Amino acid sequence: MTARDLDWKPLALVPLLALLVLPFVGSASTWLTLTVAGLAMGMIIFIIASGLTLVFGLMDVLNFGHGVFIALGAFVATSVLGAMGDWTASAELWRNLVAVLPAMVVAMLVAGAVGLAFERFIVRPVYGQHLKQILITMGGMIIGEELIKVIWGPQQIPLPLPAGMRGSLLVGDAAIEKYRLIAVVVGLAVFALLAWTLARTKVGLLIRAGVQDREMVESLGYRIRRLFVGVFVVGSALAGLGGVMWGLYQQSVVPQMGAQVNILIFIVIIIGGLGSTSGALIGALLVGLMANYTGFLLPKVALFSNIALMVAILLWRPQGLFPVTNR
Amino acid sequence: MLVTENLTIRFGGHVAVDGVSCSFEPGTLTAIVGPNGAGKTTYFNLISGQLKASSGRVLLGGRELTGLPASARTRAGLGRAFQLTNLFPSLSVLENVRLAVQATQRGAHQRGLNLWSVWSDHRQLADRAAAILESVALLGRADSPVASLPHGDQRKLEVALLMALEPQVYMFDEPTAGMSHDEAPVILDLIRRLKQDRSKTILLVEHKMDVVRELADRIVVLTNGQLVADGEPAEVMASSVVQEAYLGRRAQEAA
Amino acid sequence: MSSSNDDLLTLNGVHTHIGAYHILHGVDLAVPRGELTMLLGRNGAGKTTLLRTIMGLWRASQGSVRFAGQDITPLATPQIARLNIAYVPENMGIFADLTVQENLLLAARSARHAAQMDEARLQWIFQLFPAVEKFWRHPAGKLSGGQKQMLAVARAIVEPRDLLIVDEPSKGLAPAIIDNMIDAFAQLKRGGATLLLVEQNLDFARRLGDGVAVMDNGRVVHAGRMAALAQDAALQQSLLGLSL
Amino acid sequence: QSEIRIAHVYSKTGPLEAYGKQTQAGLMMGLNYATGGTMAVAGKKLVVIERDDQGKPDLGKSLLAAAYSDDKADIAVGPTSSGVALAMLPVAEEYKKILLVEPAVADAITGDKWNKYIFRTGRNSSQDAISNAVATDKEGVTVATLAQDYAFGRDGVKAFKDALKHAKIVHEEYLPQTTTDFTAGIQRVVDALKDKPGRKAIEVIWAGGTPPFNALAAQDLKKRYGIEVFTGGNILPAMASYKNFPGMEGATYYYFGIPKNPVNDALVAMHYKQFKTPPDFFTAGGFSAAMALVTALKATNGETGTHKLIKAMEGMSFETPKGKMTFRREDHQALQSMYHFRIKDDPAFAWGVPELVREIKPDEMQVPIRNKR
Amino acid sequence: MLNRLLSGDYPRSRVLAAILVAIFVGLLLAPFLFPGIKALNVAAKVLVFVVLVASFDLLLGYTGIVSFAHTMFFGIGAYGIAIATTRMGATWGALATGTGGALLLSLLLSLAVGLFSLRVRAIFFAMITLAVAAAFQTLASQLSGLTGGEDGLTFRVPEVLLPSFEPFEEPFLGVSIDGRLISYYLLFVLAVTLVLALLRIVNSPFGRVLQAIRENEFRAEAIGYRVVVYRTLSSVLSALFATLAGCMLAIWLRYNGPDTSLSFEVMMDVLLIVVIGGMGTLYGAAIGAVLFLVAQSYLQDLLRLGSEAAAGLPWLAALLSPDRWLLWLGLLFVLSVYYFPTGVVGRLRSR
Ligand SMILES: Nc1ncnc2c1ncn2[C@@H]1O[C@H](COP(=O)(O)OP(=O)(O)OP(=O)(O)O)[C@@H](O)[C@H]1O
Ligand SMILES: Nc1ncnc2c1ncn2[C@@H]1O[C@H](COP(=O)(O)OP(=O)(O)OP(=O)(O)O)[C@@H](O)[C@H]1O
Ligand SMILES: [Mg+2]
Ligand SMILES: [Mg+2]
Repeated sequence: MTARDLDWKPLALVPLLALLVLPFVGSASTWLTLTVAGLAMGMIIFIIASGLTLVFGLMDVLNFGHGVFIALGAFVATSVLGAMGDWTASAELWRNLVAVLPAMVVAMLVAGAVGLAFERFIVRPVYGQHLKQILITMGGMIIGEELIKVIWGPQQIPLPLPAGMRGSLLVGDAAIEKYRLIAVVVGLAVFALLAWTLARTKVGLLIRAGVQDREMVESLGYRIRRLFVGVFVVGSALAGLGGVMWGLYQQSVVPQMGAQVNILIFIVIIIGGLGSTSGALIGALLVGLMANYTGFLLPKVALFSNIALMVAILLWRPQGLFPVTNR
Repeated sequence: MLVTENLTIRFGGHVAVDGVSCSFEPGTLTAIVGPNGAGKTTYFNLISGQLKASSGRVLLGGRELTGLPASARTRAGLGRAFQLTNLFPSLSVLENVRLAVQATQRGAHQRGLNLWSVWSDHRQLADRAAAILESVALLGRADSPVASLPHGDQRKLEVALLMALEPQVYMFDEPTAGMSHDEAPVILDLIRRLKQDRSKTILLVEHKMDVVRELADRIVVLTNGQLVADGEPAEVMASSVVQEAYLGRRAQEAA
Repeated sequence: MSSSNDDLLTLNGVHTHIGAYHILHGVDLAVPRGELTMLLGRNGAGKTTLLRTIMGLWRASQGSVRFAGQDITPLATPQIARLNIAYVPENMGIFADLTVQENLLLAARSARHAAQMDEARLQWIFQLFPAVEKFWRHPAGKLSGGQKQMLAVARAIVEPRDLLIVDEPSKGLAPAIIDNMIDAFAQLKRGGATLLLVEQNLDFARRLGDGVAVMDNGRVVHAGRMAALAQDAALQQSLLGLSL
Repeated sequence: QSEIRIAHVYSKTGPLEAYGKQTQAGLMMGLNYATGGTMAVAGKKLVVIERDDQGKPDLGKSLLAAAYSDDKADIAVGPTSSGVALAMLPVAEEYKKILLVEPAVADAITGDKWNKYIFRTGRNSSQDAISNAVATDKEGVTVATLAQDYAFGRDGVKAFKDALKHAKIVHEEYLPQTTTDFTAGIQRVVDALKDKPGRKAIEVIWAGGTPPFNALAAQDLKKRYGIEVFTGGNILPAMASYKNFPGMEGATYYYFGIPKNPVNDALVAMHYKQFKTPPDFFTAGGFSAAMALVTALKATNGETGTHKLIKAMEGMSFETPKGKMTFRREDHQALQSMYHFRIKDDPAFAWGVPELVREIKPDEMQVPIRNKR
Repeated sequence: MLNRLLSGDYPRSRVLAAILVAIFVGLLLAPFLFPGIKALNVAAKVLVFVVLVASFDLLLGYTGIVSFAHTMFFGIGAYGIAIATTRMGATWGALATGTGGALLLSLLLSLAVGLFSLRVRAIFFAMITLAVAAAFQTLASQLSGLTGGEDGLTFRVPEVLLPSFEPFEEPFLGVSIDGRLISYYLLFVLAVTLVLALLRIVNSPFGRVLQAIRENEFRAEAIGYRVVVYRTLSSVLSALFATLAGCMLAIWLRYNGPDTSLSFEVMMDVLLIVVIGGMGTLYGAAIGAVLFLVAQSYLQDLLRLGSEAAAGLPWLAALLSPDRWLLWLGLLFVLSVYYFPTGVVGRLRSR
């Protein structure tokens, strides 16, 4: 991505939306609660969608199995955190973090490793063939979900939030959940890392080029296969991280959780413009805000708010907010 | 008669075709030449409807075509072969041509909107398609999928599709690029035969000067989207614009 | 055909199948170091297939390809390219979504970002192919046919390579640009590079070629010096069906 | 015929797999217990045929038909989901065989979709809602409800509302079943309640999915506005989030530590022995269904003629882990006790422990009769 | 005669022809060859899915449009019958009204969706239809007054089609003739007619233009075909056929609910059947539907045998447990994409 003329219009959407609803919400504290919660929710959504910006957005792999890595990360976290009861039960935040960090790392490692196998056996034969990708990754998703049931059982497993991360901070009359603030920090870190890698190195370019003409990239001397494996693994690991964050947010995990978020994250990636990290971030923030605003103002419409948002954005920019590729 | 009036298109700030007014008579072959990126293909795109003009008009036999989609212009008599090969890759060579033949049939019954007859019953279409393949020396590969043809043969098929449309106006965009010297004559013969049928208007974009010199009745020169020269071949080729901008050093040395 | 140590690239009895089709039937070819070899032949003779086989994009089912003394037949395409070979495919292989600059950046293997590309060499390219400079920040897919061809060749020469393999470099180019390209190839050759070009433009071939090989039906049916062929009208007629 | 064939059609797989498995375990334990370990009644062996409806109504329907006809089942038990149950009801009528519904809860099963071949040991939504109303209903309490936006949630709120005598409802909030961010919904509820005088309560009626308890807990409503949260019971993993609400009240269908009777003692003991865990919600239900079956079969002396069975079962009382239940003659719904509880956060348990406040006896709940005979 | 019926589109492989004949005869005689309710249910479902999948193939295989909203039209058909019979009673008039109303709604919706498909690129379109289908399903469960919500609708159909209708005392060839049988043959006749009609459409000049559009939309427009018209027409036709398949389903099940006809799961099944059978050939729909539905229906029984056999190895038994049948179905997804890249039909034809 070159930093040529900055496209500010999509950036302005977020504050614009927030200001637009202010008069309708009425109370400032309610507005603040909704806005902060929505933005933070957007960050969580961004984290779970971030892996997909790479895999679907950049590599053009329609991975319907992406959700299974999210579920996997969450389930690994139940095991890791379950083994560290003392640390999570403590009310001191640093002890909680000491418990959650390894859970994240292990979840990312496991998800990444499984991603490696997934790429090798499921995705590799179908690069460039969307329809087959859908089916084969769907198959992978089902297999993964069933294996989770074999390992952890079919039932819901509680994933209690460490004691120090519970509760809210009060700003005047507005309550802001502590955990959401943590999510903002993690989300920003993921965003910065992704944006930096893609902008500062040739990786992003190579992936996009590889999607268009694999043979040519190889003829230029790049081992595109290895690169794709690497990117897929990173995407899966990010999904694992997203799973930990999402599981902790819901405080319980079920094997179907991956499938449940699938459509949501697809919407975010599409709004963002397939492969744009900033686009995905803005898309996620908009989705988070929109859910809260419509939930408060027009609860009946809330169910369809994501879809309405996506259609509206696509009518404005048929390629998404920040189109990266010409797909 | 094909007429363009003040035809213009902008891409962002860049004007790719800049106010080109020109008319093309039946029975003449007009060569359009100019440096790479001069706007020749874009000019074709504007005429045949692949691109929408920013301003200006396209008229064929007095009929306004400007707002129409490409398919309607084709049906109105504009035929086009593309510079970069553009075919139906997994259909067979014969089916490619047959689809083009079918598109020219009059009435929905014969054309594509017939849902209830069996395609293979329309024998006359297949026969016509075979005859056209014969004329470009491709009949031998009638049943191969297009994707497996060598590049040169794909170029020939590109021309065959245009022939199948039997339009009033033929637009060739570098028809012989990538064709070997013993194959190109087949195509050039075809064009020559078209010329003999005095009722057709032929537009040819070509970089090979020997071909232009041999076939053209008239040469139009585009540079930077603008029409800079128009006239008899010998006269245009000799003009300084063409010498400098287009033919380059070698032509000047030769001169 | 005997191969001497002076040959940078040699092919021995190469057979290639594409799916069920047997395309190359035992190709022998030697490309001498520091020379420009022209590969001629009618449509469907197998020229493109041969180049793709050298690059490892098709696998030879029999025979061997040697480059600088090393057997590269079993290597994967990226490994072959990294032996310092540049390849311009028949369809140009432009990355339509990427800008012209990004297309070149990818071809410049040693540069990690745009600022690290060799400025002097870029200037040289700009001068040969002005369109490359003019559309530097534009998506390459928007270029005209000839401009794409220029970009494809520019990509191959953005860094010095030992061997340059180009499938129909002059296709779709205006005469003035063809002149530039002839100059460029001559300069590269002077700089020590070896070139293997497929051409249909016989004038181009005659002016530039040192050696020549003519293919027909998946075999090399003639190999020799360009100058000799240029003088022998009968040979031209029998091989190419016309005279230069 | 020396066998009695019982078809158990339930969600062996699908979204309710975990629930279905509890029912099956309970059913088998119950049959075992009720037959004194012989698995036979009047010399006839009890054979249980398991069928997996995967939570799909159409599949449940055809499986039940196949069970009655291809597998020659004399009687059927199940299913897990209400949707499947509703699709199955006409099949029982078509084949003129009994379907003992457990644990699907929709009121309509013993309401307007009922036919005379349908019995239900499980509680219905009304029983749930009414018992919860009993737990919440005090003079001067202002209540807002928070429920899922579909038939179950809306029926639940309606039954709850009808049963309230003293407390006042000021707001009904319905959220999509798939809600993940509760901020907006809770904000609306809080806005409706916060300025009201006296005790303020949010009644949560939520089944499956992600319930709003964590979100409610994070908002600290008790401290900020004096708003309390009430809700019904749930399966043990779901009650983990109750730990955040020590003192929360409500009414539950079953919790293994609450009923004191020999049947429950036996169930708990058997369950610990077999699975090393306490029995849960649906285990108790399966066990009750088994008790009902065996009681009925004993009454007919092992005869499986449908009319005989119906006659025996109408008005029949039987022992269950929840004490005595009775099939009401009118609509075949088993009337049963519910338990008013208060949550205690006991570190020894992974879930919030409901402690018994009071057993709500069947005759305290006016469960409406909604079917037409 | 046969040539007319098959629209000149022969199987072009002896094995394929044999399989197709076997499927036809098997379905024709299913009630007599495979006794039992379960088998008949599977056969009826095959009939419904052959039509549904074939209609989807018109869109996907022939026109190259990837849409996830196909089950929406299937659902509309099923709901049409369900709602009409619930409201108007179990009459033939209700069936006709339901079918007609559903067709009309599908026509309008598919027109809208079809026109939208031209505005955005293929992949965006696919994702949008995914979201639209999800929204439609939500809507169906929200409108519980009309649709019965999550619980769906159970309804009756005209007497003649009910199992309780038994015109003859005596069984015929060991099978008693009842309303269920009559309704099976109604489905059979409908399925055969609809598939032959589709076969005609794809082999018409229109069908060829669709294929051209699939291959190269740009060029199809350039040689004179108005792509918008063709694509829209194809969307509409495929939606209408899917609607009819939905009506067939509802008549057979006498039940409909959001999960039964609208769920993403059904969509995935349809996709898989298209791919297993072979895209762009309607015969594939028949073969794929039989393979998949039989596998799906009997997988659990098969696994039960397997896990009993593997009782000695606990982990293997856990994997082979009938409860994990989806695991094996997933594997089927993966393997069928691996081993039948061109589908069964493609495989057989290339031999
Ligand atoms: N869609 C587009 N968007 C932006 N610029 C475009 C687009 N299409 C063409 N151009 C620009 O317009 C100019 C004219 O292109 P065109 O293809 O018409 O050239 P041409 O004369 O056919 O050249 P050639 O001989 O190389 O084929 C080029 O500079 C090209 O970059
Ligand atoms: N993908 C393919 N599948 C089947 N056959 C192919 C395929 N690609 C090429 N061929 C066949 O291989 C033969 C040689 O083709 P090739 O492209 O090498 O010819 P060429 O000499 O480069 O011709 P041209 O000058 O037209 O580019 C041709 O007969 C062609 O039909
Ligand atoms: Mg051009
Ligand atoms: Mg070639």
